Amino acid sequence: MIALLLRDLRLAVRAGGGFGLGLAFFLIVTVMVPLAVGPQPALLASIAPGVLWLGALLACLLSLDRLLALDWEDGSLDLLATAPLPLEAVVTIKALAHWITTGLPLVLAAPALGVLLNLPGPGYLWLVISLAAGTPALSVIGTFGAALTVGLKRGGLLLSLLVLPLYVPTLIFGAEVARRGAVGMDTATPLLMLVGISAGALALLPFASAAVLRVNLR
Amino acid sequence: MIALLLRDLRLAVRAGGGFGLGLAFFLIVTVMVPLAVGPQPALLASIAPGVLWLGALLACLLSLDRLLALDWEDGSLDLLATAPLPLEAVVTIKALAHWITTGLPLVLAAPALGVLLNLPGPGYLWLVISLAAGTPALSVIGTFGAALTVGLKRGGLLLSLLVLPLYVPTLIFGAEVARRGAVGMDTATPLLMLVGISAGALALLPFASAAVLRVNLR
Amino acid sequence: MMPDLGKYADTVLSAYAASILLLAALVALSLWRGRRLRRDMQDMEQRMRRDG
Amino acid sequence: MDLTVSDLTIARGGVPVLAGLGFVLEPGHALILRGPNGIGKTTLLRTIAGLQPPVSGRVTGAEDRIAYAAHADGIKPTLSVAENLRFWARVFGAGGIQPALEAFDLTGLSGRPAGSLSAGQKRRLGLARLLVTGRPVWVLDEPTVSLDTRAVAMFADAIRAHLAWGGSALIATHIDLGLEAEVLDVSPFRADLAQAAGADAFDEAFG
Amino acid sequence: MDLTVSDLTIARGGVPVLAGLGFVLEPGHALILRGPNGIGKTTLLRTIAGLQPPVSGRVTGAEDRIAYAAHADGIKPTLSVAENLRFWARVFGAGGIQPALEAFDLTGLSGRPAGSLSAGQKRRLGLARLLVTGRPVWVLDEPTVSLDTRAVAMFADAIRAHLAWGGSALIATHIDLGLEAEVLDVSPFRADLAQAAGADAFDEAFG
Amino acid sequence: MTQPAMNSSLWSYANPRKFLATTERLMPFLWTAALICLVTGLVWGFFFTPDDYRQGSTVKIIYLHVPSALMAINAWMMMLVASLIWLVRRHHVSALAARAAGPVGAVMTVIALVTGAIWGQPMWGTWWAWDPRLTSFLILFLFYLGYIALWEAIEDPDTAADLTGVLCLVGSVFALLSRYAVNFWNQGLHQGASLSMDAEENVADVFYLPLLVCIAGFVLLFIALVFYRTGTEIRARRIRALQARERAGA
Ligand code: HEM
Ligand SMILES: Nc1ncnc2c1ncn2[C@@H]1O[C@H](COP(=O)(O)OP(=O)(O)OP(=O)(O)O)[C@@H](O)[C@H]1O
Ligand SMILES: Nc1ncnc2c1ncn2[C@@H]1O[C@H](COP(=O)(O)OP(=O)(O)OP(=O)(O)O)[C@@H](O)[C@H]1O
Ligand SMILES: [Mg+2]
Ligand SMILES: [Mg+2]
Repeated sequence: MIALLLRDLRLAVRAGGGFGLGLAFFLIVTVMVPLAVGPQPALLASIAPGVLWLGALLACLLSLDRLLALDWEDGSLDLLATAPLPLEAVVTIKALAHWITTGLPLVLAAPALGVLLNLPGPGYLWLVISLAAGTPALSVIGTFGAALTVGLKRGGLLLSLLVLPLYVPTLIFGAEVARRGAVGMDTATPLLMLVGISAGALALLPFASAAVLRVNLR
Repeated sequence: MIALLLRDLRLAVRAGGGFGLGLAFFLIVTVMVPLAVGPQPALLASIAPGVLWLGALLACLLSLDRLLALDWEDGSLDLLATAPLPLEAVVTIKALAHWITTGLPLVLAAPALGVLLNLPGPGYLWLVISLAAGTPALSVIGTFGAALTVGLKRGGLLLSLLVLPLYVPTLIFGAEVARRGAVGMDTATPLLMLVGISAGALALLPFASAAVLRVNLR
Repeated sequence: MMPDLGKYADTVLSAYAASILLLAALVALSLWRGRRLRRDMQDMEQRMRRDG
Repeated sequence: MDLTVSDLTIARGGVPVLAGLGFVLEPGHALILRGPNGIGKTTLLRTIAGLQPPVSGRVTGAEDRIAYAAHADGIKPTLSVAENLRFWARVFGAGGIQPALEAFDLTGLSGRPAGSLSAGQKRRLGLARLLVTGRPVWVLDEPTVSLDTRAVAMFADAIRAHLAWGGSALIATHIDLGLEAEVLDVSPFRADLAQAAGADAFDEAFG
Repeated sequence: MDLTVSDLTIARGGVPVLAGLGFVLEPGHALILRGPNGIGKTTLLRTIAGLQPPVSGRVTGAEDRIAYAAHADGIKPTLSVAENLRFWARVFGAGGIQPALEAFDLTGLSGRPAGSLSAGQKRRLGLARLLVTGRPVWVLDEPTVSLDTRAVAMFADAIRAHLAWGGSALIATHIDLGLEAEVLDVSPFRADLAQAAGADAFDEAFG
Repeated sequence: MTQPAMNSSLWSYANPRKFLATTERLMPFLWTAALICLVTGLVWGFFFTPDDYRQGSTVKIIYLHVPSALMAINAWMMMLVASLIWLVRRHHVSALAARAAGPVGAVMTVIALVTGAIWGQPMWGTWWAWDPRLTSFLILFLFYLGYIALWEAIEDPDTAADLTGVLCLVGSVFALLSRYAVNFWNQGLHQGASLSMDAEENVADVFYLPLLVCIAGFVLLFIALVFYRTGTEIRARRIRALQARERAGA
């Protein structure tokens, strides 16, 4: 299991900076929003938490399609399926590796990008907290989507189509925590829901992912 | 040439609805913005043109990574390079096929999604015009990015990183046309620039793409 | 015969038109595909029987 | 423990391809599968490896004892040869990679990224993986593709050593491996479609 | 028109692999390249096909006359066999696909999506592509991988017909194709790295 | 080849042949009943009900809006049940019924959305507002789209049935979650519903009875469509199997 995690992390680092790229995408989306909607500071401040959350979500999404597809194409998945590792563990490790290479850097970088969008003062802390609580759910749900579409050529777009509606609750509660935090409102309820979603997804979805993957390997 | 175009279109249709999926992604991004930034109609109306342009851009971007990569992986690109077709024609056709399957549906669907974001009345016409003028540039620039990253595993994210800055001028002028149109301002200057960018990209970039592709095939 | 729909005539009529159009399209598409496949299957089964 | 296949019917894409196939593979023995292109050898091997369920019939003695090597080798081009091997060694919890590297003359290449190997070198790496699994039953699909004569000999030596150790091997191939092994031609087991209509549970209803 | 290769030095990943290689391939003749794994056969064929530039030396008579078939066949899994072939026929502006289908016994499979073919059937499709190119010089990299004996015979027939028509073929392979053709072992041309230091233009500066 | 023991139970209708034979007999009645209910309800509602004192004639939209909204949700429920039956008992007809219901549910969702949007224009002054109810319907539509797209994208029918089944399951959980999330997200800004008609207050018998007939019509139409389309899907699979056999025999 640790071997698989280490290999995935090493691959992410080797393959042209898996760490850097999710981040770079996040950065660029954040930069493009003012270009697209115009530079008024008040407007930007009011949409900042939402945009940052959306950027993080899209950055996660964009790296999903290679999460399992590369292993599928070169036959590694077939070999892993016959190895002495339960497939549930494989998908969990994959999700973990995805979180470490994508989610974690986003959490750490979000405050810096908040500056670009005039995020109000108290918003920074809550933004980081909400991302830290929410991004694991994004990775786990994304792994499920990747497992669903792994055998399909051009699965990338189908993957987004399937995964995005599944991301809705996480996005709503996550952005709500960040937004409420930014204007100093109470954040307890949405944060609780967010943590609940993450915990639930972590506990249950790997089984669905493994089942779906087994079907796809047939 | 026509054979290649037809093949690419057929592949897009066969492979699980190449037409529908870019569109679906556009739809979903548009839906997620209010979920992230909150439902206030006035706020949404003011960011609507920018968000729609950004959504269209991301939808284009997401389908780029398979534009040349699939042909590379299965060896078709090697074979096409030795075929009696200039590589410049190949990349132009590829860009055209990408536009027909992604850009065109976006142009047609944008007004419907404008409704979701409370786009002001006169904005619809200008949104469609700006997208029609700008999406060809997105496809051509995207093809250049795809040619640059074609040999690389995990090229998807690197591709976004390279292409997004190249998209900046198109996005700025495109969103500006849509925004000005929405509030009834004069749109002549940015529209001219936008058309200029599209025409310039169409005329020159295929040569750069072909050159880059030739290097990558070595 | 037509009831007086007042100033909302456009609204109500377009709602009815859109819905009925959508329903009709759904039914027509279903019937079209159904008919075609029914014919295809009969052809196919007959051919299989003939060829053994 | 024997690998026993009895009265196996397998299907690909919903169509039965082989039916009524059975054999026993004892430890220390190798069995070579032959048959024309498209008869169903790959499908059979995938079924035995547990990657797809059989339509009917049983495979026993396969559970967690199989090392499967398909057309694709599961090699990561950005990892070095040694890193690739070490990964599989750790997944299977087996020992060191040095013997495997030596058996396929990869020691000199061990630091090279696997993506820069030639077709035959890649294949050798794929075969070396078998040695680090520690699994007793090797299930191999056209293992000698792209190998030169020297490498084919290395492969034959590896198989012989594996058999001597008490392992067994099931190999689908079209060419001569220079191994003294039983040969099973699967052509006679081609599924008779008229008769095998019952293969698809759905189709059954249409008798 | 002959395909002439003279004093060719080729490199892979910046390292010269073969040096001083030369031969002439006349119409109506076939040349078989042999050599151990990793010697540089694939690199040589890619150079001749014009996909990568040689370090030094010349290749003449190749421009727009070559049909190249590599390990990967450029087959689209979602298109049918006939659609795949027809596409290449139209790209090369050649005639119908029927003769190609027949030569490799693909007529029965022509409506099948290419993704559902077995390894050998796919390979046959890849080879059938050569026939629709109408190009005189075939450059083939291990063409008979995964083929059964019957298919290898079909391939040999196709080659013979091609040669009889005045075409020529350059084939890298490890196994016996049953063709009466000249054989060139490339092993003696392995680049001597100490001497070939000048090969890399950058290296040269360090004299 | 069906076991005789099964014949008496409901499960025997999971046999494709039997299903086809039974629905074949049932279809004319279903179509007629659906048509009668729909025409009666809509004509009654459109021509013979009074206008609402506040909403004017727009209230007539309710005869399309509410039944389609109901069916949009119920179709998903039916797909969920059918998917579960497939995953647990592996009856092919059940999986195909789920597949057949997908597009029908999607169209129902679209009708609810479109009639709602058209209704919203005079009532709320906007085509669209991010009201929780509307938003959750939009998300439901996305789930339908994904579900249909996944069915279309997969070649092998059993694989497709398995994968879409699991998606339907997981999707249902997340659709429910979204529903609560959306309620939470747009609580304070709830601007639309206050303008809409309050059920207890306004839905008098004059509106209620034709509405019931319309709902019955939509339910019957849904059943008829799903039965018919399931039959079509069964034939499509049958043709696939025959073609495969023919090819393999050739
Ligand atoms: C796109 C917009 C809309 C959507 C998606 C939508 C969706 C729904 C849904 C899901 C129901 C629940 C059905 C039930 O549980 O009985 C419903 C009922 C209803 N809607 Fe809408 N609606 C929309 C717009 C409107 C508008 C603009 C109005 C009127 C001003 C309206 C009036 C009603 C009424 C009167 C009911 C039934 C009574 C009730 O359950 O309270 N809706 N709609
Ligand atoms: N996805 C699929 N859908 C339908 N049929 C398929 C699919 N994949 C393979 N087949 C068919 O199943 C049969 C068995 O294929 P299989 O790959 O097992 O053959 P094989 O014996 O390994 O052949 P080869 O020697 O060419 O590798 C072939 O006739 C093939 O055309
Ligand atoms: N991308 C690369 N970077 C560096 N070296 C490479 C790269 N690709 C191949 N090589 C090396 O170049 C040499 C020639 O490779 P080539 O593929 O031409 O060999 P080959 O003769 O075709 O071998 P085989 O019979 O195994 O196919 C090999 O030693 C290989 O390791
Ligand atoms: Mg095979
Ligand atoms: Mg080679």
